[in-house]
Amino acid sequence: MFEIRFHGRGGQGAVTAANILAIAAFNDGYDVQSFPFFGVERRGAPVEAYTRLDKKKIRIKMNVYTPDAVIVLDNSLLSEIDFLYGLKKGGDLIINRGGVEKQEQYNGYRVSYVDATSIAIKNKLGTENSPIVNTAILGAYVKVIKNVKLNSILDAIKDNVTIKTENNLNAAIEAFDNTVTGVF
Amino acid sequence: MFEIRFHGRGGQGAVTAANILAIAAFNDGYDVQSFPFFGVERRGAPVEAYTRLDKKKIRIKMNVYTPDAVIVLDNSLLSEIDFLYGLKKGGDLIINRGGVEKQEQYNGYRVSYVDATSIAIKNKLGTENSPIVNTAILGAYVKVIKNVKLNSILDAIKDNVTIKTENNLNAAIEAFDNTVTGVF
Amino acid sequence: MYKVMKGNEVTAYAAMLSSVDVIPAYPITPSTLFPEKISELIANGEMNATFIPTESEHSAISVAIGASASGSRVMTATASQGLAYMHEMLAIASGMRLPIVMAIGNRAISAPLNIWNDQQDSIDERNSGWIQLYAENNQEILDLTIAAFKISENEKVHLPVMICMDAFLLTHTMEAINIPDKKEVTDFIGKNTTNRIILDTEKPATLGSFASPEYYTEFRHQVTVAMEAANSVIFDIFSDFKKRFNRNYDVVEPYRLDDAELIFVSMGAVSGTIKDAVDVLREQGKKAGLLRLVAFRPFPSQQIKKYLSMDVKIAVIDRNVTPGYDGSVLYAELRSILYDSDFKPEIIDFIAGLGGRDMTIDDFIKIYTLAMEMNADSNHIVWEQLKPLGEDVS
Amino acid sequence: MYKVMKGNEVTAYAAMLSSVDVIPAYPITPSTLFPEKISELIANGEMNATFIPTESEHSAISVAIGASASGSRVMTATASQGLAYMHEMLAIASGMRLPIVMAIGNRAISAPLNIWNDQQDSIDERNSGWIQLYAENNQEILDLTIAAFKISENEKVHLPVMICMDAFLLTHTMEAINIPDKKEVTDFIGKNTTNRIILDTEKPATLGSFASPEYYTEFRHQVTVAMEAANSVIFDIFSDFKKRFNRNYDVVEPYRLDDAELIFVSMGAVSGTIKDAVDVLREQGKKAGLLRLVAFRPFPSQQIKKYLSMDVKIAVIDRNVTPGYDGSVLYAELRSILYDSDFKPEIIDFIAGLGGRDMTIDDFIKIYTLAMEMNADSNHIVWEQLKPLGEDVS
Amino acid sequence: MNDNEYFVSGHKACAGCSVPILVRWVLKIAGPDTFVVNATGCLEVFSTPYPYTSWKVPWIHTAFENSAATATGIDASIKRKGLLNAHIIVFAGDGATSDIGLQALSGMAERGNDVLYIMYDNEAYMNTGIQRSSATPYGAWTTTSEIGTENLIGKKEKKKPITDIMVAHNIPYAATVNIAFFNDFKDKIKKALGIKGTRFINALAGCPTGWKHDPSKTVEVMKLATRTGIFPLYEVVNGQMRITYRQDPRIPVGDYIKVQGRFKHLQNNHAVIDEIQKNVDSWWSKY
Amino acid sequence: MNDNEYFVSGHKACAGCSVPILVRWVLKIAGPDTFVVNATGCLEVFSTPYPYTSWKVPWIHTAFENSAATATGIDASIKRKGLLNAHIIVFAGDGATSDIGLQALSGMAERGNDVLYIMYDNEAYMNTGIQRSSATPYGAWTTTSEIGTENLIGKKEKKKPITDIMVAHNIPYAATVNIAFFNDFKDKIKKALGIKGTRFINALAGCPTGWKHDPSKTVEVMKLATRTGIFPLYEVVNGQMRITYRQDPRIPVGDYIKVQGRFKHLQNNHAVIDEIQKNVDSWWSKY
Amino acid sequence: MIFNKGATITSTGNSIANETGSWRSMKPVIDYSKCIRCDICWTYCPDIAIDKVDGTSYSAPYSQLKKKKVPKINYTFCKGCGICVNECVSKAIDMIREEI
Amino acid sequence: MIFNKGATITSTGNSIANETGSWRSMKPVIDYSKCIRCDICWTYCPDIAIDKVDGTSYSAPYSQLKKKKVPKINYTFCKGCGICVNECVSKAIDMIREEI
Ligand SMILES: Cc1ncc(C[n+]2csc(CCOP(=O)(O)OP(=O)(O)O)c2C)c(N)n1
Ligand SMILES: Cc1ncc(C[n+]2csc(CCOP(=O)(O)OP(=O)(O)O)c2C)c(N)n1
Ligand code: SF4
Ligand code: SF4
Ligand code: SF4
Ligand code: SF4
Ligand code: SF4
Ligand code: SF4
Ligand SMILES: [Mg+2]
Ligand SMILES: [Mg+2]
Repeated sequence: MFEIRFHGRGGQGAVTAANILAIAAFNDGYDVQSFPFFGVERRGAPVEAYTRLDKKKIRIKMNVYTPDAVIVLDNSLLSEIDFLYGLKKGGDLIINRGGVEKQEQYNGYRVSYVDATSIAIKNKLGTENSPIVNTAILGAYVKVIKNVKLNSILDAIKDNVTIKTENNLNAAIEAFDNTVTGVF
Repeated sequence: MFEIRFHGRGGQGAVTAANILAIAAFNDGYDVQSFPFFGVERRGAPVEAYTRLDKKKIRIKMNVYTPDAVIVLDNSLLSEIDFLYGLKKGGDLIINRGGVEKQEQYNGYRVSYVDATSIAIKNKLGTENSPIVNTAILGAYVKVIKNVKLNSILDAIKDNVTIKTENNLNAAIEAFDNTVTGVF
Repeated sequence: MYKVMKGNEVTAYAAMLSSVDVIPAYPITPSTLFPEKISELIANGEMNATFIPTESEHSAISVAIGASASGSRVMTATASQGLAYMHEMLAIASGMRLPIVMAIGNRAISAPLNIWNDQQDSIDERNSGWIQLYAENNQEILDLTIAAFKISENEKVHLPVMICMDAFLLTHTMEAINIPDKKEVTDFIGKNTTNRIILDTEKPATLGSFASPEYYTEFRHQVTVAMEAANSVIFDIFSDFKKRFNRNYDVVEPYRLDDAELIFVSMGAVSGTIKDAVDVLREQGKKAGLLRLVAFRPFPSQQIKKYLSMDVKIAVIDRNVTPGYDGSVLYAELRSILYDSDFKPEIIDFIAGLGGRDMTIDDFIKIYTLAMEMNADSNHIVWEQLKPLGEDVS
Repeated sequence: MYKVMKGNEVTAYAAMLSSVDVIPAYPITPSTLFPEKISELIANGEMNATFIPTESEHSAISVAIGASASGSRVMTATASQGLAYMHEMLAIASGMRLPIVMAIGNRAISAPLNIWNDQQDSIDERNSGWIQLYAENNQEILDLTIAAFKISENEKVHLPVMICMDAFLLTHTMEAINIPDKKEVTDFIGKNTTNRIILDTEKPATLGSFASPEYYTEFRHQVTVAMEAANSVIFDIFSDFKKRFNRNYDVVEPYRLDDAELIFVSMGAVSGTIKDAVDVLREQGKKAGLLRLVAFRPFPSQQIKKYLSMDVKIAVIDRNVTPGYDGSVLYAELRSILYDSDFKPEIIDFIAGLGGRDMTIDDFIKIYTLAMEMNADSNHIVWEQLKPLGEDVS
Repeated sequence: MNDNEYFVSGHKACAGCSVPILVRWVLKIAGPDTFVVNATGCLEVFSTPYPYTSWKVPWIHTAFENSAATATGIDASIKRKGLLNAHIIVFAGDGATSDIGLQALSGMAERGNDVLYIMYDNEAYMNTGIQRSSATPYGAWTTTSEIGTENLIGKKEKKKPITDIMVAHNIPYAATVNIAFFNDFKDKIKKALGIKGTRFINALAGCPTGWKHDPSKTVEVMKLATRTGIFPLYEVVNGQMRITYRQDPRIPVGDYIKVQGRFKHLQNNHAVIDEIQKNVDSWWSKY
Repeated sequence: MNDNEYFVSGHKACAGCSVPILVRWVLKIAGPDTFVVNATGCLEVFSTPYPYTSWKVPWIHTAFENSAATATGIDASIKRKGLLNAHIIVFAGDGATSDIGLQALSGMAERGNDVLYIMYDNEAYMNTGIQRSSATPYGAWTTTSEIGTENLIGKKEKKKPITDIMVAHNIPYAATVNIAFFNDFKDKIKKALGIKGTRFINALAGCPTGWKHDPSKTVEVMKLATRTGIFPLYEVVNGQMRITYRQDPRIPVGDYIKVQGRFKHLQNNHAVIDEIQKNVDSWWSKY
Repeated sequence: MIFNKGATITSTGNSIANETGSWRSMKPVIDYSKCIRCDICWTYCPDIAIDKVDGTSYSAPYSQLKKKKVPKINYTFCKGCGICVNECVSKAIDMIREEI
Repeated sequence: MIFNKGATITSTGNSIANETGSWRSMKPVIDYSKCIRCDICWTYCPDIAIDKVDGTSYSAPYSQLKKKKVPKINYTFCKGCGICVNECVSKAIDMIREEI
């Protein structure tokens, strides 16, 4: 089983990202689950969403405690929340951020960066103040983690994102092309 | 245990009669119960009410099936309902009626008559069309059955009948004096 | 002082004696005499309380909650559909730990509509976090109601209480009751707001916050703990009551249980009839007895186990139905608590007395006979008074 | 066709596939996705139904009753306070013998307010005369909902049905489900008004009369009989379902019960987690198994007895509370039905997963260990996830 | 008007009850293509004790507070079957309407369901034994507005203006009717039946038991209610209010009060009677 | 006005929510001698997640539909303690007021309890995710009035005129307020607090999340609501209605509609916009 | 006894089996020689206990009324409320005490 | 953890422990040289995240404003909604991207 945790802010599309990833993975032959953190937080507040993939039937219905990957959609969250909590040693961390940085606390994880914000703004997704970065971040996901195909992500976006579909597809592809992974 | 069933019409005061009898009997040292037939019948419809007296504690909570006495407050009911139902052999039947009559079906009961209607009208209780005969009938009850004292009835009326108290007392006394019992 | 009164009037008297402050109520047969009598007592100057006839039962209980939360002593009364309409607010009242006393005139529930007596209405609220006490006669209505205020306001408890009385059999039946002096009652119950956090501008507090998964379990558990505590609090308060008023109560009442071969288990008014039936049976040499539950919540498991610790037959008189489960509530709850006890009485469920169908001494004698004839293979769930089913007409 | 969907959307899809006519609903977390999706499906022309957003749940269920009584196929959805607010009308719907299907997003009840998952809301309606089926995953939500229409419209049953799904764990979780063709579903369910007396100007009838003591008992009994009949009707309908859709259901689901030494008993979504826990335990050589109740009303007593007829330990997972009674509902109901069985498994109640407190594989492994360590003297009612109680602050 | 009867004898209303008169005539006007929803209350109880019914049209009762919602369900249901011209009529008491059923009624009005809602206004909870409702008039005795040394007046709040409240909902038709003014009554029922959407009618319903007068006086007392101006007859069509009956000069309210036992305590309380007269006069001064 | 704050930071309202602004100022005006009753809804949820509270006055929440009844209980209770001058203020959403809580409110108005009832009107069930309420305006998208090929309009029913409905109850004070018109708002709250009996205030409550506009625009959009005449400001004192703000000429309603995502589908639907304009004009033509 | 599923009643109008005439203690009697066939009594009878029957064989104050239908009290249902007596414009109905 | 009976909260106003500033991704900054101390931002801040502080040490467009209290944003709570920016009549507040 592979578990992914998304961090974003209410209204930014983290939940949709988790859902699209699940749909794409299902089309790639996985059994899947996706769900938001069931809170009463409101727009602007930090939120979480999760995706589970497995080659066998997923039966458990419980929170994600030890994700294999953590994805941060909004870099302003980095100083606010404990986004590394529970991330498996050797797990993936994908951060929406222009430019890379060396951080002590990331030791032991594989860290990737993508400037999803710029990509979203460029593709006119959301507004400049609140860009919607979820499709871009999924491009980064498949680039880094590879258990889901880029094409499956693109198909899932096509089927489920009804507004600015083209822009979203472009954003995913651009992000795929511009994600940097490594030990910094 | 001594059980009495009152027959009247909704609004005529049969329930009050049962209650006043209970109060009087309690003051005479009985344990008592009184209750109406628990129906949804409306004003004008035939109704029943019951009183139970006993020298020991009354614990049962059930309908009265085999009364020791039956009291009919409205003689227009005689042709309408089966007022003799369950009356114990040798039991008392008290009928509000001017004049006596021989009736086959009363065989085996002790029958008494009182013209409670005239007494009530004379004492200005209720209207001519719907006289309130319950206090008069209680006068007849104590005359015939004697397990409750006339004075106790009068006291109970005094304590519980707040309008036209004097008239009601007179009605009870007059009825007491004018009840005829016997085999006709 | 003795007075001959209807059960429902007694509840109003109990409110007066207990110095209730606020009385919201909505009419429903057979509880309506309560607000009527309250209205009369206040109109006559015999009672000093604020009576609020509301526009529904949902609002009646909500007014009660608001008044209790702000420190008033509160009582209301309802039945059947009215209680059902309050349903949502019942667990809110208990979850907020508010002392409220409510008189229930036990009546059948719709559909079909029926205004007569059974105990489905309050039994259906057995999970609501309310203490439930069932009266057998009018004197008990008075005494249990007075005690209920003291119980619900006890710091270890702080839960609302239902005083359940059978429709008509008690609510509309006149009986003589012994009425204590108001001063004695005041001394007995004591003060209301001790150790309670209430709405108060001097000491502002937030009441009725919401609890996330991190906190919720513990609040539910606290209600459970309070219910357990209620068991012994009730015992103490009944002892105190006995000392002051010389009438004795317990959470269960045993009647002629010595060497009983068949024990009836019941709640409420029919217990009186059963007592007479037991006497009749005993006279015939038949060893019958009765265990009456006064408290149904908290369920007096320990006391029941004590009295039923023998290999007898038990005839449960269940005045309620659980469609889709094996046997009605009292039966099932008895069986469950005795599941792992050392003895194993044979328990038979007699579902009867529904929607006002009268239960007589003869019924109980018949039940005795039926039960004694049964063996392990018999159907132990018996609809005692069932008529043959007719065909659908069209 | 497969689709990845949230459980609550699935209920809306099921309504569409089942050709529901009238859909009254009122929003409440976590059921709100149902009316939202219905609104969307209708707006997009994917569904032809009358959607009625009401002003309250009491009215939503009343609209459902009116529509069902006049011959429409009806569905609604609610949860927690909404279900509680409907309470009065639930027994009316069943007493009037109306087929209605309602999706419940199982959520804790107030007070304190909590929007998360446990099963108190529907369990508190266990006496309501509604059939209750609990889904483990989204596929089951779809399948059970479709089957529910057929069950409730069956002439021997004619009772309303709740499809219960755990808040968030199912309602808001996306899973892939296999969606049958609408035509297949139509063929499967059949017609709605067969042998039902409905409001009809051609054939006028009086619905919802009141029944005096002379009649009431028998109508209550009829509901009980219909519930009993539902047991075998459900069996037949599940068989039919299997034939047509090739997915298998029963009123209970056994999982690795062979030589089990400890059997979990549960309902709903956590059962999936328990299955994984059972696998882990089995790998460690620990003989655990699971018996999941799909039907809670009618209570599948016979099937339970069949599967539990051994001297095992049973760990009941109770996601509800009964303040003032010994143990929560599933525990008590299991004990009661096993009271006079030949075997006597040791039953332990684990009260947990309240108000959204997450239950993990580790929790169930811990429960296994706790249960296996217990002896007859242990306290068999365990609040598994309780935090230490703090002091009142002032 | 239909010659047939759709509400028949053998019902258990009190002798002299006005409600059966109202119901019988509404149904004769509406005819057999009519669904009736009935709230819990006197009418429901006296007309459908199982296994007897006085109704010859499809009729349903579900609960006390939800008649409008039940009617909504029927409206949705019959519309789907293409029954576009059948009538749906709710009969509900003042308690079932002004108090416990107001929310459901308001919801229905917002949705605009095609339902004629008739509140029969006997001005108290009669079925449970004459408790005050919000429709009970100021000064009336009821069993929950008892008279005594501390309450010489009876009900202290004014009658809730339910028709105005429904007019404020912007429904297409609202009216008051009184069977004692038979032609006015008939005309309004007919007109209301001819309109789509939610229509509301407040029908005064004399109740000898609760108002405490001789059963034979029911219609007479009801006539006084309107002739004194206490129960004005009007209709509001799409917001346009029109008085449909004027008594000139109006009979003093005292004449209405003195014939009813529920106002007995006011008989010599001129201050209160004057107050009631003033309120009536002030209402009329606007029209 | 009080210098202290009785509603404090750290609440969890969406960024840009107008509700905390309203509440804060009402309490500053009312002062510490105030009891607050809060219906379930956004305000309740964002201000009292255990163990935190943003309130510094006694505050209670019991359920969604019964705030008025809860307030009645408090009124009765504090009166008995002799607290005759404390304020009782209900804050309840439009759903909690116009829909599920209407009956309790109506009951309280009939009883005449001394309560200031403030409906914060964000025009939908926001707490549960933007479902339509009866207060949702005609034409608005919500999650239960979805737009699609079969519904180009959104909500098809008009906004329930709750203030009119409360006026029809003959309460002593009813008004509409909009914090974007701050002095008018302050004056009305003060006036309402000075009156006894049941007072009702409909307070427009901009909601960026549900109305779908940028959080920074909340006050601006609210201003437009009144300047277009869609949300008129008035008060009704003992039945006397008075407009308290007039924009002359009124801004076209299209300007209000176009800044909100909930009306996006109407942007080019001139027929509907014209209809809305007509309705607004017709309302104003009466005053 | 018949217990229809859900307590539905399909024999609509069967309440005529309840002979509510038994409720009556006074009895209205029409004096046809005064009756002007105005139908008021028929309109207002709460018990639908006044039928309209062929009037030819009844006396009438004016001969032209002879052809009109006359009100006939159905004592099976008449509860004796007296509304007809009170409302009759011609004072054509009397209330008399029920015979026993 | 403290579980007050019935989930009551007696430490009123304790929500100030929730530092909602973490919700912010953009940050308002006041240019005091433009600020005319009109209090509008303070009035309309939904998060009560604008304090009024002694103004003497702040620049001001007109010297007579110096004595007035100035608005000061409390970033502990400011969620960055931008209402203050939008409503400020003097355009004295700017929204800038949060530093990380
Ligand atoms: C929820 C609920 N509360 C109370 C009742 C009891 N009840 C039945 S009818 C009635 C009074 C009805 O009054 P109204 O609507 O005015 O009709 P009326 O009896 O006067 O005809 C009451 C209080 C009920 N059936 N259901
Ligand atoms: C009986 C009941 N039904 C439904 C709910 C769910 N619920 C809670 S808040 C809410 C919406 C509140 O809407 P509104 O009153 O307008 O306040 P807002 O959320 O918009 O502030 C709903 C539907 C509930 N808590 N209780
Ligand atoms: S109480 Fe009044 S309304 Fe009810 S049946 Fe009797 S007269 Fe009619
Ligand atoms: S949803 Fe709207 S009303 Fe609710 S907190 Fe957010 S902005 Fe405020
Ligand atoms: S007395 Fe009453 S019931 Fe009898 S006929 Fe006349 S109006 Fe009808
Ligand atoms: S009211 Fe009198 S005059 Fe008219 S029809 Fe009847 S009996 Fe004849
Ligand atoms: S709104 Fe602008 S000018 Fe006014 S006080 Fe605030 S910053 Fe200064
Ligand atoms: S941005 Fe919003 S929260 Fe921050 S100070 Fe300005 S108004 Fe307040
Ligand atoms: Mg009424
Ligand atoms: Mg809202």
